[in-house]
Amino acid sequence: MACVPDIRVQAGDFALAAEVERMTAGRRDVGAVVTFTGLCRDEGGRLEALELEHYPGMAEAEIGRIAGEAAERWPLTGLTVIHRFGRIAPGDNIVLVVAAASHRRTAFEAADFLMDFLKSRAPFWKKEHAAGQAEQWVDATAKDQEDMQRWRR
Amino acid sequence: MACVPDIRVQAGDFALAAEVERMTAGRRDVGAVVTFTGLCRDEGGRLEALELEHYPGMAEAEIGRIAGEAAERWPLTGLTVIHRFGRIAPGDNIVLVVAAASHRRTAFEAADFLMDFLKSRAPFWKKEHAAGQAEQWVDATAKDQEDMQRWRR
Amino acid sequence: MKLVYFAWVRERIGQSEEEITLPPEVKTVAELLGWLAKRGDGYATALEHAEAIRVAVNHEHVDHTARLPGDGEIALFPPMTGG
Amino acid sequence: MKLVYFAWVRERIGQSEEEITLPPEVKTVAELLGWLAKRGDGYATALEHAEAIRVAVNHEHVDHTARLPGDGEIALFPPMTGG
Repeated sequence: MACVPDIRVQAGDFALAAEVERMTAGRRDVGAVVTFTGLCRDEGGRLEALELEHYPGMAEAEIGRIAGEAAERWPLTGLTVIHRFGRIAPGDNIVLVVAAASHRRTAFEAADFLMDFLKSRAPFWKKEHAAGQAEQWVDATAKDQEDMQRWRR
Repeated sequence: MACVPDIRVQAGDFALAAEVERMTAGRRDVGAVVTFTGLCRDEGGRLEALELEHYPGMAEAEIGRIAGEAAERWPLTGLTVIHRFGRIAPGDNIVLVVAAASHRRTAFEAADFLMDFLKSRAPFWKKEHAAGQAEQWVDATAKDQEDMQRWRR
Repeated sequence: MKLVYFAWVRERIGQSEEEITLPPEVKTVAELLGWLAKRGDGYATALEHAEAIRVAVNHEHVDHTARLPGDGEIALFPPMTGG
Repeated sequence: MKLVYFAWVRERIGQSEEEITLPPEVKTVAELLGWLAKRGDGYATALEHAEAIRVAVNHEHVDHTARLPGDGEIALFPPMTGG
């Protein structure tokens, strides 16, 4: 039976260790846990913050659909996705994916798949606030679209 | 310049959050952190513990060579590998890989590569202690060899 | 019909949402984008490159060829940049 | 020459390490495995499927065709199962 993904869209930070612990505590069937943490990276030393706008309701629904597809496609024992919104400073967390499974390749592939689809399908938009320049929306890249194509069957 | 991997071979447990924190604290150039945690999985409810034998000296050296190759091959901002030895109970941690980079694909690929090579090249051997049966060495699988072939260039 | 806008689509149109009664000849997403673009300068600028605009109907992505629903929420936004 | 053994190779040979003086005709890893297998039942059992035995010289994996070093540490062990 497919695991039920845990999806959260929130302004506050998340705690990596607690999320992994939640997925393994008291279990003996988890052999592999892969986590992906996406952080706010400074583009050239002038970034003051990213502002992440999102579409409330759809953000949860769309991440839920992507996570549900991953849970159907791979035999996962657990799957958590947390995506933050609002103002985020360089070095701070933006997104977390935790995928747990019996076997390592399963956990790797599911986490990798999740991130590729989150990038291009989850309704979030980044705006950069940088010293000495106007606010600017981050452009989507062709690379992000290509990454998603990797998972076609 | 390639990052200098942090390699540890130890009997004691590791703390995932502390290892990730060490790689990101005070930095603004890390956009992605992928972690892989390998745990002792129970094979059918009878496993009491795994006993991990290792070759001291060579374990560190060989993991160092694999990590060094990853650091040459991908532009990582940080790479940590911790492998435990000794008696490990079901549900407990065995191995941790943390790969940090500017971009997500880099971090995913490096962590994935590391695990494939650790499985087949790092000098560790697992023995199972299970209720009601003789101790048994775990067999290497053809799958592990195949996984390593994925990274041929 | 409730329309909601995000990111630079929202900024260019100048509001985040509005209730609109669509004329009966506007039946598809593409027709909606064309019709909206004539409502004023903000709309025209926001929807200038209509093919780049992403559309969701009741929280689900749809193609520009999709028929509009009887009612519900239609969202227009730029390509997503989360993750 | 120092020989070290791990996992079931160690268990079957019955010791984890030993100092051995090799005869001059034993020049390669493969020759070493063949020569050791004749030292007794434990060795014979441990090295029965010689092709499966992994060998490291001074902490580095080597092929069975590799020449033995002048001195140092030679390790024999089964395929690895870490990670």
